Amino acid sequence: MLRHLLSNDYPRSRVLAAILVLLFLGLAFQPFLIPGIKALNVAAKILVFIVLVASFDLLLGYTGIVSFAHTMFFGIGAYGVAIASTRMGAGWSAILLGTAVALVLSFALALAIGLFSLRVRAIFFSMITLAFAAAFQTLASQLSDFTGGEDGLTFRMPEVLSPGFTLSETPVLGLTLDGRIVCYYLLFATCVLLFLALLRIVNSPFGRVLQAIRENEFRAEAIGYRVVVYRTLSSILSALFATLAGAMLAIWLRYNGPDTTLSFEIMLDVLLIVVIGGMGTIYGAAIGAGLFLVAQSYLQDLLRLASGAVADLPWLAALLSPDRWLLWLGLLFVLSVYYFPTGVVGRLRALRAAGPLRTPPPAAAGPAASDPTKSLQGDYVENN
Amino acid sequence: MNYKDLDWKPLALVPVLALLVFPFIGSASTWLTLTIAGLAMGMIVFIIASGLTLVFGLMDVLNFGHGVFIALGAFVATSVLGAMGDYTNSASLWRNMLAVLPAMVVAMLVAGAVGLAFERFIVRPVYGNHLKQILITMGGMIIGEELIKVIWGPLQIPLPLPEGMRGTLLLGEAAVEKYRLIAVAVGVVVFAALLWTLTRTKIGLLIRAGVQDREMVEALGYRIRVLFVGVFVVGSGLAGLGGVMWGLYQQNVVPQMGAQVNVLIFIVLIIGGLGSTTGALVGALLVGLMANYTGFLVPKAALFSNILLMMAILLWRPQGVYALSK
Amino acid sequence: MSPGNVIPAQAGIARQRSQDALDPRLRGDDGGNLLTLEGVHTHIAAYHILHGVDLAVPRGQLTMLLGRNGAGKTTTLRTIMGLWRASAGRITFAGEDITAATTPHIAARGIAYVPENMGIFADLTVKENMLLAARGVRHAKQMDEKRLQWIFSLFPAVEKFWNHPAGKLSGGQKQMLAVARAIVEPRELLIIDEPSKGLAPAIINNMIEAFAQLKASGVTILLVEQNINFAKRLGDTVAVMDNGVVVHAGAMQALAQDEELQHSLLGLAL
Amino acid sequence: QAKEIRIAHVYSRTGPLEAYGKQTQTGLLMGLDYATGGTMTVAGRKIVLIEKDDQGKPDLGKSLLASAYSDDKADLAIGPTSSGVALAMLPVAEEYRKILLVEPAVADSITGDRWNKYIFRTGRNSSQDAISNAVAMDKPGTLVATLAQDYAFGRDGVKAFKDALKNAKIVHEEYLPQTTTDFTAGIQRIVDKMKDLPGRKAIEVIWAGGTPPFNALAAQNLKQRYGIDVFTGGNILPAMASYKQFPGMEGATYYYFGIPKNPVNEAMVATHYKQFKAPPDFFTAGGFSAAMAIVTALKKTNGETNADKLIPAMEGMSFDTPKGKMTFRKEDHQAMQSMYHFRIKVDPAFAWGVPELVREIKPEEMQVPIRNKR
Amino acid sequence: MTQLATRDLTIRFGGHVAVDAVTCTFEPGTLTAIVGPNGAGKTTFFNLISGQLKADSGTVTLGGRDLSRASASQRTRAGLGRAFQLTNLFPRLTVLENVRLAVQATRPGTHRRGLNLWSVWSDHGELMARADAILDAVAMKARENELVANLPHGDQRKLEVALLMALEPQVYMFDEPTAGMNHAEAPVILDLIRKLKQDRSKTILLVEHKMDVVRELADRIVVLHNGALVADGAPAEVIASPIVQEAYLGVAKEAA
Ligand SMILES: Nc1ncnc2c1ncn2[C@@H]1O[C@H](COP(=O)(O)OP(=O)(O)OP(=O)(O)O)[C@@H](O)[C@H]1O
Ligand SMILES: Nc1ncnc2c1ncn2[C@@H]1O[C@H](COP(=O)(O)OP(=O)(O)OP(=O)(O)O)[C@@H](O)[C@H]1O
Ligand SMILES: [Mg+2]
Ligand SMILES: [Mg+2]
Repeated sequence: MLRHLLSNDYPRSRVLAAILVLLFLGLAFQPFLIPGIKALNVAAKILVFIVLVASFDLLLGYTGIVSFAHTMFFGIGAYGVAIASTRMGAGWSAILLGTAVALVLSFALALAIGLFSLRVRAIFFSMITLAFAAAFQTLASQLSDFTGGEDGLTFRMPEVLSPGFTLSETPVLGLTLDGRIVCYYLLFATCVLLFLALLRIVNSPFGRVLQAIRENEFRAEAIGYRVVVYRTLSSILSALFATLAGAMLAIWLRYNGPDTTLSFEIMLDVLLIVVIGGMGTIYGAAIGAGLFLVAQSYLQDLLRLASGAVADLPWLAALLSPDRWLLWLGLLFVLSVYYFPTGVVGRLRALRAAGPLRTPPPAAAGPAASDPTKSLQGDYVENN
Repeated sequence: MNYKDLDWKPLALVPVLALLVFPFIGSASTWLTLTIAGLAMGMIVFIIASGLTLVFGLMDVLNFGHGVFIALGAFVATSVLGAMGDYTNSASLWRNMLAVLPAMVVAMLVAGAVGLAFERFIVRPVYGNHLKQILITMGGMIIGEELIKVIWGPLQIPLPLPEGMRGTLLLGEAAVEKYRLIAVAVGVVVFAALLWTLTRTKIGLLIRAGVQDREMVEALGYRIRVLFVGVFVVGSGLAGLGGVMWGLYQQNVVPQMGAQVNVLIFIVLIIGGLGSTTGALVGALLVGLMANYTGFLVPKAALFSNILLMMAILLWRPQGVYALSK
Repeated sequence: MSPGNVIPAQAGIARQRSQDALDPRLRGDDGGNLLTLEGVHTHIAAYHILHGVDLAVPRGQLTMLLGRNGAGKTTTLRTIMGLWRASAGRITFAGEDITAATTPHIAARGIAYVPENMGIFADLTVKENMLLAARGVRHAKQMDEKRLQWIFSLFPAVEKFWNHPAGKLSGGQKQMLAVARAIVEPRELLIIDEPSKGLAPAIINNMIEAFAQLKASGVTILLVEQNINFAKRLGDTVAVMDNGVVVHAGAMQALAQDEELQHSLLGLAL
Repeated sequence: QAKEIRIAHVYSRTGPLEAYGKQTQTGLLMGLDYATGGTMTVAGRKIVLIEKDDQGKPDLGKSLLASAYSDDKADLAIGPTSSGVALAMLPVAEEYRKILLVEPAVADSITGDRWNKYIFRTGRNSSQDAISNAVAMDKPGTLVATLAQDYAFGRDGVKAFKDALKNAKIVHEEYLPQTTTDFTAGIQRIVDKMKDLPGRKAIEVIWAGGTPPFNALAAQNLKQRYGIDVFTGGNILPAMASYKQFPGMEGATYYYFGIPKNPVNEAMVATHYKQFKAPPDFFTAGGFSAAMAIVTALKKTNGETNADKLIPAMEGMSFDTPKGKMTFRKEDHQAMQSMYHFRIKVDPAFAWGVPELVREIKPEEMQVPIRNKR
Repeated sequence: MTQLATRDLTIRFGGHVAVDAVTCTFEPGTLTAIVGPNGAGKTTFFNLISGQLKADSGTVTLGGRDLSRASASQRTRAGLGRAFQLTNLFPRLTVLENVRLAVQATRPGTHRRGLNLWSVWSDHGELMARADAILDAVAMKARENELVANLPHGDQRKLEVALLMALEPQVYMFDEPTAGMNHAEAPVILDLIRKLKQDRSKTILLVEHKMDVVRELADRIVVLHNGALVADGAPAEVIASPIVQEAYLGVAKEAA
């Protein structure tokens, strides 16, 4: 049963398994554990980002494609729900139709990008997607009749998902079950479902072919796989999942704008989460999203405490000022690339594998490469 | 890079583009204004992009933090020029130069020095891995930008152009800003210096070799580390110079200015073929011209002119106009 | 052509072809050995690869380093070059302790090294590859013309593809370039990891010829090689490694004649 | 000891508008201090200010406001800096039935079609800006070209400006990308349109943030070459550095520290000089005004913070601010104020072009449209 | 009868003709050795057959079917399999995964498994069994869960061959399978090739510089020189021919 749910891809580290269970339980009972709107918002955002980052991991970690246009699909999903709900009014049909249209659009765009990616070098491709994402964001704010331009769209959700709705009059475990809680659990269920689906995909025969392509595209083609097809399919799948994540966010926020889903900053967050969590592991997405979003949401509060503590050192206080929270996030960025090249998941798994000082196996050749990004260098494969 | 059999087609693109749009613009003076301004703008863009193309072309390091050095250069210039009011307020171009040149030198030195630290602490661990470079240099960029805010404050700071560099020269009806002509001169110097170093000296060769197989270069008896640091410092210094030029052009500086030009620089580099100096020049000139032409003919399209240009170039040459032999 | 004349004689290097006292452990430190390793240990990350290697390379001779796959031959060469750090032991070259020296320093002392993977700069042309190896000169024109002609005669591919990107060469052509690069300038010691792999028989003959000429001019050579002809025709001294230690050292002749020893050490017949 | 009054200030402490947000916060603090006579209490209740950083992100602003109202039990809220954030926040105020005093976000729709009854605004809106600028330049026979950013803000601004022009005639509208850095093409298009026209010619620049086109306009010597004047509105002081190149340039602004003559402004300028050794800027005045509005309203309700009490108290309420006397319109809760027609003077003592008052434009002179539906 | 045939196969790199109008037929049941000096065009010839390079002119046919325009993956699925001169595997997948990927790549129907998104990879019993069998054949079963990057050189070479076997092609192409390999390791690979030879329906092409190996294994030798086919025939007579003696072996210096 568990084997089937997890697609035979166990955490393979006791600590990791414990963290995952904790995360799962924490998210499942969050509304009852830590009261307050802020905490609930953070938890909901974690749910959305788990799906978003896992979908990006499919592309980056498993297929070895570095794309900066991933938030584009996130945005399409959010705008789909936003525009439909604005135009058709609050309702399930608006959500469904908006999501469906967004999926179709994402499909088409991802197909185009996937095909295009074959024409150019990997590093080139990623820079082009960067320019593309910027252009798409401009486009979104230009089409203000549809998208509300810079100001974005504020809209309503069906009654059951709105704060005004109450499920039961009597509080359960000290919590009034209002529409917000219903909405949270809708997100939670969707997140679990999509996460397990992604886990299944990366552990399917298809997922293995993607990894093969990441490792050595040239050889994958040589043993008979049409790399174009697989890469395009992977692009499309990851785009579709990102679109769904976007829809989830829109349902939760009941707002969408270019900065909320399309900005480069979000792309950066996603990248960082993948790196922190561990590329090519899917589980890393969940752990990374949890860690990162909690850190991001409470960093300013933490700094406020810290700068208060060193108030008599003006110089240090300036650095620890809550206004400079990005400085510390940047530092986190650098340090995590430094010290967690394989992410939390990679680290934990390696910890389990590594014993004390070992003499090598009879003739293990080559450095023990454990860095999935290495293959991104393989623009040119020796074909002798 | 073999410059003997130089590929002339990309170079021809620039005049061809200029001539092609002439009939659409009609008026000769308008065309001249747009063209000269566009070329000069291209030169400025080239200066800010040159450091990055150097670092990428030689060291294969994709520095997303390049913008920070641009901003740094500009902020240093505000401090230096701010202290030299006598010289900047003078209407004599020569006296202005006496202020701007030191500003450039100091900006390059400071940016170079910070580049030294950046190389040591940010870039060195990730040589040879593009994705990590992207991530870690972005982290560096964020840190740098925030540090600039700590030092100079988050506010926009004016960087007025010295008196003598203001205004326009009139060529008949066509108006050319004086400052742009200065930028062209600086750009030509930078271009020539880069080209000379890369093609006429062994340093270029060594570094390119070092990127491919660092150990082998060391095994041949060269101290590659010193060279790498040197290139990075020069690249950062060039970015600092670019920052001074860009800041003076905008006449104000904000800490985010580096991030703002990042995409533009990348587009230029992609068009040029990552790492090629001549390509970067061609790319910058095309971007400059294209922006002005579309801005004049179809302003709506100006928003997307860079992207469209990039797409068109990539359809023609998927590796950019001058692909390095990879 | 008599190549012996075109190779500039190495001043100050005593020619010495003595066959006696080849066991390094029996010798004093520099009594005719250009390079010595004493009890060298090397760790790569958590792995302990070399467990106390003792090796002496006599001046002016060709020393063969043999051993099965994974025995530690490549690791030994890399440790000499400073590409791995020795965690214990001592390496001396021409009387100088180079155990802790940097790779550029070691190379500059007069050692040319051809790594197992050839270390070709694929993006550079053949000419540029050669130019980098010629450390004394700034332009291709300044390279020693006579020496170049000699190299061209040995490895025609190097001349033929002079202005081509080295990455486009065939497997064997790359190998030729790698060796050509090592001999473009006179060096005291040549260290080459498997020079003959992927080479056609005719070229192998050229290479044997080249090493013979170099040796005659006083160059010391240390080779890791599987090719029997090399061993037979050139080897003066031989060391056999297994599991990170030298298990046998002595004269080539002795090993070639002792079939039993060959079998026990290498599992092959010479 | 009565319960304290909790006020949340949600603004861009960081992010692209960091500089603006901080001015607002400074002004707000000074204003509260001034309005309460240094006691920070109204009707015996202590005022507690809770700061929230929206980082310029609408989604974040939205959840911060919700958390302020609910987790922090804020009684009312002030902010935010950016219009996008403000628009996302409006429904939250309605949801929690608490006042949101918008300052300084400018979008018309905040007090227009997206308005709800919990929303008040002390900041000026785009229409006020555009209309006052129109009034400042509106002379018969003037030919006008507009130069604005190509997005909703720019287009709305031009539209309001056009609607308010009675005498002058628009000959050209130029829209440039928001992030334009090279203005050659845009200016050239305007020049080509205008150079051969007779009469008084002017370019009205409507530009927010980014790099405004003034340097490029100045470099082109349009006045000497073609007799074209440049007009624009006010801005923060560093941005007005480029106004120095346009001595005599006219326009209308909602605040410049040297213009309004009233005790509140004098007090603010004095305090600000004392604290920062610099004059208060554009958004400081706004923050100060918001504080004045709130304290005035709370005094009226005797410290009662319930929206049902506050709304009737505030509707039609007048209060003193550094910008002069302001009045919340009953219909859309937009505070009306005088605008100031200025002309730029170059004074070497200042790093910026100094706007000198030409004329105060009274609220009655500007028909600022009411766009909301009650 | 599936025979591999090339007709006037030509490719130029700049002015250099790397493979020059090579017309040649390879029959099932024979092992053809392709020899020639370094840079003669042997690897390039392989690349043209297996589709890594596209010929400037000329055709490649397999069993009468023209494959000249087909992509590398199509050719592999049509029955052309090759191993590479430099080891070319999936370094950070396990040994088993490497082989398993090859198993599902070419046989009719199994290719679709690569497009199967919704089953667990290790649940495909039949394919796993097949991969196991192949690993057994190359005596690598014990290392099946190791990452390929950690394998010694010799085992990587064996895995190259294992991948080729897993493809079950009609035509096997080996490019210097024993290069850089120790005397103790080489025989293992040569044994594998020898075993393959016993299947009379398979065509085997072998590029090899070691003449003793060629002499022992080859039924026929084809000599390439400067891209052109200069000799073709039984081993003894080809080796004796002057062109091989001069251009390849170097004026008969090498007599081993
Ligand atoms: N970077 C590395 N990381 C871990 N182990 C290594 C590394 N490099 C080599 N080894 C191990 O060190 C041992 C010795 O390897 P080495 O390359 O020196 O062998 P060799 O004698 O040169 O073999 P070959 O004949 O195959 O080239 C091997 O067991 C190998 O697996
Ligand atoms: N992609 C390429 N671009 C340019 N030239 C190439 C390319 N690939 C091969 N060549 C050239 O074609 C010729 C044939 O190369 P090939 O690799 O086929 O030789 P080979 O017969 O396999 O030699 P070896 O025995 O050394 O492996 C060589 O001269 C090589 O330089
Ligand atoms: Mg070795
Ligand atoms: Mg070959």
